[in-house]
Amino acid sequence: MPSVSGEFIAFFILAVMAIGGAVFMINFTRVMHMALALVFTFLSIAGIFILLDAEYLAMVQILINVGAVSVLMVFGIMLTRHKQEEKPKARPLHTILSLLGVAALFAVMWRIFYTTPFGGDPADPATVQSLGESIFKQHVIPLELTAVLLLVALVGAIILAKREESK
Amino acid sequence: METLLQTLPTWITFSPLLGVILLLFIPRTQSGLLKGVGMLATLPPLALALLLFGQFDGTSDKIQFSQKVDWFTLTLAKESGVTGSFTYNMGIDGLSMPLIVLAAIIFSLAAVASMYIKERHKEYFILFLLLEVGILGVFMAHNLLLFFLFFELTLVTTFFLIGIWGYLSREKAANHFLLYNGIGSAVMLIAFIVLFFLTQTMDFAELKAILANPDFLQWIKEANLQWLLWSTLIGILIAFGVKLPIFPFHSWMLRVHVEAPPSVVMLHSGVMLKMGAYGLLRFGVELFPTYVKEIATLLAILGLVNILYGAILAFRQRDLKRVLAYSSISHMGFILFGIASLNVIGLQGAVFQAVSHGFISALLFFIIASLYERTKTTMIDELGGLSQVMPILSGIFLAAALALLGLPGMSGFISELLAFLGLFDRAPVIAVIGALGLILATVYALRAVLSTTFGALATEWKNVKDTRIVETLPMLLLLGLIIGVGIYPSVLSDPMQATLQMIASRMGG
Amino acid sequence: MPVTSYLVLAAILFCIGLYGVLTKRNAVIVLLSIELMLSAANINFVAFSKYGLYANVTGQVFSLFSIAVTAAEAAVGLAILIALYRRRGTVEMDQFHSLKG
Amino acid sequence: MIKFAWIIPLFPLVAFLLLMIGRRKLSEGAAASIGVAGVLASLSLSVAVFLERLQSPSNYVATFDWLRIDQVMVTMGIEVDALGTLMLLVVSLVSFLVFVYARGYMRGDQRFSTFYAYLSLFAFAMLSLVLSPNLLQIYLFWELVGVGSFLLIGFWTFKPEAKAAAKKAFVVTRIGDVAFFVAILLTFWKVGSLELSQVFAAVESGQLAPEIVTTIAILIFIGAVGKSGQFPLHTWLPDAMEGPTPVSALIHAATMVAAGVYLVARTYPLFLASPIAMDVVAYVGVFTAIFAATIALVQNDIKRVLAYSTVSQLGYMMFALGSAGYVAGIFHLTTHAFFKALLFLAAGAVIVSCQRQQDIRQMGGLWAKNRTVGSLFLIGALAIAGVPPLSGFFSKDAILLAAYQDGRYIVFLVGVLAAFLTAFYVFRLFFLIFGGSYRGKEPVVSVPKVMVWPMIILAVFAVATGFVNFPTDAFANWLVEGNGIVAQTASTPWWLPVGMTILSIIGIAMAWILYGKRSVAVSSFGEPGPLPYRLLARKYYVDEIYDRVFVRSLKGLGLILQAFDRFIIEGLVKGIAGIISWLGRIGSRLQNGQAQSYVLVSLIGLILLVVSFTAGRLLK
Amino acid sequence: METNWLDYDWSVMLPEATIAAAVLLLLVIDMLMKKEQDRRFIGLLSLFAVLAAGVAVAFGFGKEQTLILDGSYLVDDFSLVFKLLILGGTTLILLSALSQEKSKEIDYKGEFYYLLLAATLGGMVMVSSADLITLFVGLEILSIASYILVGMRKKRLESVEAAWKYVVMGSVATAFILYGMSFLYGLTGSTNLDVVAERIFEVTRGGYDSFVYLSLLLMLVGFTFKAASAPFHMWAPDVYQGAPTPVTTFLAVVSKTAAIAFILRILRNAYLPGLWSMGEWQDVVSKILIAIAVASMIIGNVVALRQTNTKRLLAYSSIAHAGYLLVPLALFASIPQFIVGNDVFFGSIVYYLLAYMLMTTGAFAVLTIIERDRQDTDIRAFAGLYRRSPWLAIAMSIFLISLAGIPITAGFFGKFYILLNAIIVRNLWVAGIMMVTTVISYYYYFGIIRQMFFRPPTESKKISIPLGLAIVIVIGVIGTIGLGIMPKWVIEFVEGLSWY
Repeated sequence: MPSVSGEFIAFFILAVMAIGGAVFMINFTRVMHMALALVFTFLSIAGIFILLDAEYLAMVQILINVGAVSVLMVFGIMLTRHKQEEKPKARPLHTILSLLGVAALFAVMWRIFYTTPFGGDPADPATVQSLGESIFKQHVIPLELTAVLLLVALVGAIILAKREESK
Repeated sequence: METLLQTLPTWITFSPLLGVILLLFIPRTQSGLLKGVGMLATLPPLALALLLFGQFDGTSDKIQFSQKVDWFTLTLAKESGVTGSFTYNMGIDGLSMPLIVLAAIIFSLAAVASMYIKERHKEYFILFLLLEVGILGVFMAHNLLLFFLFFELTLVTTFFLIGIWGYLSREKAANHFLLYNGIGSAVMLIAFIVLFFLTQTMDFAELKAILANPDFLQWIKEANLQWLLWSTLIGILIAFGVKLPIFPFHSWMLRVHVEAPPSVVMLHSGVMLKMGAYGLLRFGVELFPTYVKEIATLLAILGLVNILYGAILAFRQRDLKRVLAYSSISHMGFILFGIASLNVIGLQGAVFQAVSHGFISALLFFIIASLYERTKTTMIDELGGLSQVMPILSGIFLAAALALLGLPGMSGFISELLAFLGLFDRAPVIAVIGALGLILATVYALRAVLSTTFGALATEWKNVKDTRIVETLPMLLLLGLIIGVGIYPSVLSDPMQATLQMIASRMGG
Repeated sequence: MPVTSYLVLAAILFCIGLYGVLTKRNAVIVLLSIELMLSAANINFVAFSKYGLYANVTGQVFSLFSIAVTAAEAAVGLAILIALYRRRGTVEMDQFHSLKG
Repeated sequence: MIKFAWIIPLFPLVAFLLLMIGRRKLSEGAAASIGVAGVLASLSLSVAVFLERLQSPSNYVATFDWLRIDQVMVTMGIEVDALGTLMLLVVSLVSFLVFVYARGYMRGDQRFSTFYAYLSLFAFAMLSLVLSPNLLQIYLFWELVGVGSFLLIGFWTFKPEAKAAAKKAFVVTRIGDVAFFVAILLTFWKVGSLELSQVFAAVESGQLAPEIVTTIAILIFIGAVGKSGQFPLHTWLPDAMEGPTPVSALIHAATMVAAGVYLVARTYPLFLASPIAMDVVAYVGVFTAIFAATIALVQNDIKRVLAYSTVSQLGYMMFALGSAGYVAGIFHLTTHAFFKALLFLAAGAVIVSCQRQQDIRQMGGLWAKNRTVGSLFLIGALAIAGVPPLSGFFSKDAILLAAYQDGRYIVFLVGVLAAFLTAFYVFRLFFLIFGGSYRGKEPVVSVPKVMVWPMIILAVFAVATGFVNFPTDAFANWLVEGNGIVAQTASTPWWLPVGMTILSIIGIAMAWILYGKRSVAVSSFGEPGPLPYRLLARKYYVDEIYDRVFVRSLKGLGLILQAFDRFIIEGLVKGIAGIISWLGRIGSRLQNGQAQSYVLVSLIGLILLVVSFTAGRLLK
Repeated sequence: METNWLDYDWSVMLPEATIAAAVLLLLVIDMLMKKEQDRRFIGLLSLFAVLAAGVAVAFGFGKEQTLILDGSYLVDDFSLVFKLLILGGTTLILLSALSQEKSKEIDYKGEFYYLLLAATLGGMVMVSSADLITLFVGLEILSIASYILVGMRKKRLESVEAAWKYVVMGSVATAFILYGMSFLYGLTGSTNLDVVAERIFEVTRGGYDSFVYLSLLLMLVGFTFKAASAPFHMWAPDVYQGAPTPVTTFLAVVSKTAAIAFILRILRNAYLPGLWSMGEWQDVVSKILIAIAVASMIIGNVVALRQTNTKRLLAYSSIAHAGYLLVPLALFASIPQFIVGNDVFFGSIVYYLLAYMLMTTGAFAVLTIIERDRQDTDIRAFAGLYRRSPWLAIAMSIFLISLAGIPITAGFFGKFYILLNAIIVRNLWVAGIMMVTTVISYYYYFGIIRQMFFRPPTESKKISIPLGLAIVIVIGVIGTIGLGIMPKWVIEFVEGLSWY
């Protein structure tokens, strides 16, 4: 057992919260509950980021994933009329097969993680300043391109979601 | 004149294009003019082919009138400077000259036979002339890739010719034709590329030289790439076996012979089957003499199967066209006999059979075409006693049938004689069993011709007119050629003597 | 704390997200599951930027960009879903099968 | 004059071409005259060559290069030797007479000029056959002769039996020709050339192994059997009677069928060199003789009887050659040509007079109505029966003598029995036609003049040719010298000719008793009496056996192969195409429109890739 | 290494800059133009922008390799050639889109053009970058722009449903790629491909090879998705059928070219050096790639036999062509003895991509005309085309024959060149499968030809051919036949380049 340090306990709690949220998202019947479960998971992920000395990133995670995307999805749920609780039309073969597939994928990854120990001594915590420097100096081109990407997404979303007035 | 001779192969191959260009400008409605131009367009290649026949020097076994223009080069490995160069390389030698003349003649006659085509003349003649370019090109190309290009050109044009102007289930026939020959040419392409990889050249002469020189073979033995050469030869045999056709791959050919329009069948049976024979000789025997020597008996057995299988089934058929289709399979068996004999007599017999069967089957299909024109059926039991109503046609039909079964005095006999003579030396037992094929040939040929011309005249054929002069003339020309070559064969056998001697000597025959 | 536990966590979240995409009936939830899969990858990046063989800050930069891209993708995905909902009137995943064969 | 021998065959060829071109325009008279002129020219030239050959007995050979086969130059040309000259004379004479006779017989037929064209073509082929110097050229004209007979048998195209007979004739002779073809292949490789002179030289010098010589000889003999209608391949000759009678007279009596005997004679050194081949020839010959003679006893069609008698007489010639009776064989060939042609032409006259009736049961009492034809028929009958003054006696006697001297006593006895039967059935025929009262319905018609005088000439020859060899053996010596075959000169035992004559007379008498005087009701012999009679009437069921053994099995094999072709090969192709389209159907059904199933399929695809390729690596 | 901004040679990014500027400019112009105004002006501008970028790229040749921000943006012969291909494809698509004008289908005409330009920008970035982050962002721009383009025709249900499927599958693929990249980052700690290559070299020896394979496999899912090859190909038929035809052409040509470049860049630069020397590449990676190539060839050709809709049929044929394109990559280093020469490897891929671009854009252009004339893309819409407009039918036949790989066409020589790859490594199996599937493809390609030539036409009025489409078809025909007869120009051009 790795030395039971405060860090481990924190990690353990956050991990349980994240996985719990994800599992609940899968098993809930009411769509709104699913969305909330996922928000819960995103929050715990932000916590894990903090644990990994990536405070800025945690903030970004909360800001965007929890704040923007989840809210967006809630809007989506609101806009689209759907039966309250979703009666699962049985697709047994499909579910079983997907369960097996996912399980197999996970098994392969699990096998890899545990056969090769990943020895890497923890680096000194990355300061936000070095993060900023790296973004604006080393990766300035991706930054500009992300700007274009967001612009494209913006225009596209407007086009597709706008209600045609000329009906 | 000198430059013409120097570039004769290109002139012959692409002279039909003059006709194509002319046809493009003629409006679609003038079918009479289209037919006229179409037929005349086959004359330039014929004239050039005859000029070639005149100028051809029978004594040398080198490639004559050869023409080499650089096409493109592929670098295989930049560091070691290994490059493979492709050239537009055309030439004629003893093996291809007779086939070129045969092709030119058959094309002109098939153009005349195209008078039975009823609609869309413009497209028909354009495709017809493109097919001629393809076939002439096949016989003259001395670069493997160039050969493949022309080979596939004939494939595509024939697909259209069968598909649009054929009889009832023409599309099925066109599909079968396309798929079978597609597989054949696919195998051939792989074989050619393997050869290119081994020798870095696609030029036939260089290839032949490299494949023969000992240290190359030594290198092959060391790198134990023997299986690669063997698989190339097998690939080539399969590719041209589909075209010939050899026994298991023949069902497509039957469908084409029954469903294609008559003039296309004349071409197909007269000339295109010979591309298979030419390919076997050129790329099988010339490139791999020692390997062919080892599988000669297999070839002989395949030939025997072809002969007997074709003959017995021809005897059973109820449709004249199918009888001729099976008889073509049987006659192709003689070519295999010729090749399997590995000596100059047999090879001569194979080429002779290619030419003579070309004339005979072209004549027979021309006759059937004019017969179908009048009676709208080629079913044997529906026809009978036509000699009382169509004496000229029946007379020529009888003469053609006699040529088919190899009556001496006609070209069929000479080729059979040479083929059997050649094979008798190496495999007497197979030759004797093959001789049974001659008897069977007599049986099915006579059964077919007698049951249509002799016997009681069915009532519905009472007022059937005999052949017009425009039909009888080409028939008589073909018959004249058959008898001419039969009486004086050395006109055809001398020019190819030197080349075949060279090929046979490489095989120690 | 060895990085493997983070990797395992990320793998679990990734597989759950994938399972969600495969089986969930409601299209919005499918989009959410895809978000989950992408953020699982982010965990990996951040974990490697701290405990990786050559730990440096690039991991966090990468995850930053990935969050941006994920957001854009979610937006476009939802926009298309809305357009489809207007056309089809439902968000059931197995109703969208007019193109097949 | 001998140098111009090559022109002889060209006259009929020219006639053939003229007649074929002018087929519509020529009147009957013009057509006949062209045909006859052609044959007459070649007859006169052959006579000239014969006479010149008599004085200076030297063979004349002239050849030109025809086809280069590897190192061997195959040539074409002519060779005129004793046998050749004799055959030239016989063929052109009989052809000339038949041409004239046909003028009357074929009057009124709308394809008159085509008939003469085919006859001239046949004459051309036969004449060039006897002039050929090498095996290949012999084979070439051998087949052309076959084509001539095929065209003439099937001349009346509208008759289905004629069509079948023509096809049968050509196919059966073709079987023999293929054997001859194989012989050519063998000689080419073993001797290195096809020139007969070189072949004979190789045989003498022992260059060929004995079994090779035997196989070549036997193969050539099979070719001769096909053409001359000997035992196994004889079935086509009686059916060939479907053709017009002049055709039967010319081709199936005198010339073509004799070609087989000519061939054996021409390649005689080969046969001499292998005793086995001689035995085969002898036994096949004598068996055919007795076999055909027994069948002829019960035939009711006038031409069928004569056809079987020809087969039997050819058997005689064969077994003469088989027992070293070279001269006897050729002598009988010559005499037989004349008296058999005479018999056939007389039969033709009888048929004409009875309004195309061929069944002898409908004839009778013609002696009174047409004495000339009767007497001509009698001369022919006497000749063939072997009654002394006529040629038949001498030649048959020479054959039996040859058999006796060669030590083949069984063959000799069977030959004697066959001679007796020959006499019996010929005179059965004679008495049924000319004796008793006329049983036919139609009135008897007179016979045109132009048909009679050729018969008279033939009658003269039938009588005269006997004395060519009688007193001085001039014919034998003339025939033999120059080609190295030793003629048998031993004297004939006294009892042979006497015995033979007595035997013939007994035969004639028996025929007279049974048929002449009507002591036994002729009808009793007509219907199918006891088993042996039915056996003979049905020609030993040979045709039926052949049909069942060969034709039906060929059809059956064809059926099996047809089924094989359709089901196995096309079945295979359809199968492969089916599998591919089935895979396609699975693929398109898998594509069911659900995005989630697409992701599932891709996931499974990924897992399969991972597992199959990296299994070994990851789990180690 | 404090290299400040300005001493980099930024002029090298001129092509991308022009396209990005064009996108922004057109966006603004579109906003300013009134609603009903004809948007073709924007189309022409975008065409002009693309041509300008093309010229800029052309000037880039000859200079030696320059890097900006240590690999974040890389200009070498590889990137220039592929950029030319992408820009060429986009030009042809813009030409055919321009003549779409009158049809009322695409309502948001203006946006269509600059979204297309944005997608092209994404493609160009994917091609000329050696930094994982830039590659990823480029990939995402291309994907998101194409999601929107596919869903553009909101009026038609298929278009939106296709867009939805494309988004779902695309996002899953992106997730897999991101996850794979995270492991790659984990192992090597850097996103620059050259650094990654060295580190992988050490790492595979250091016992982490299973991680390397995991990262490769996960990224492979993304590659196969983008190139529409076997395991991840299911989206292609539905999306190709649903999307408007110019967009389908874009997906089939430009996005596939970009995907192939993406695969080449990562596999060849990052993974190959490390794995090959260890002998790992031949046993594992090349076998997986062979499996993918063979699977897509078989699935593409076999299922296409069943199709009756032309667009779906061309979709399956593009899956098959993805298989053909993967063959050289798979066999590149598949035997221990030696690596296939750069020239043959790159030559065959570039030649085939060029040939594929010409024939596919041509075929889709003809399909656009037929679709506009008959409002339905079923094969039977081609019935009797020969009677109605012979030249169109002949052009379509040339494209189909070239797609089928029958001589005197660029398609044939492309296949010949690829077969050469297979046979150099003596792998007759792959060559055999490739030829057998080609023969199977004869059937369905000639199926359309049968419709055009053998069947009687349903209507007899002539088909009007707009200018833009006519230009595209003419370029296609000249290109296909020209390259088929004289492949020398392309080969010499490619061999002249340095593929390091």
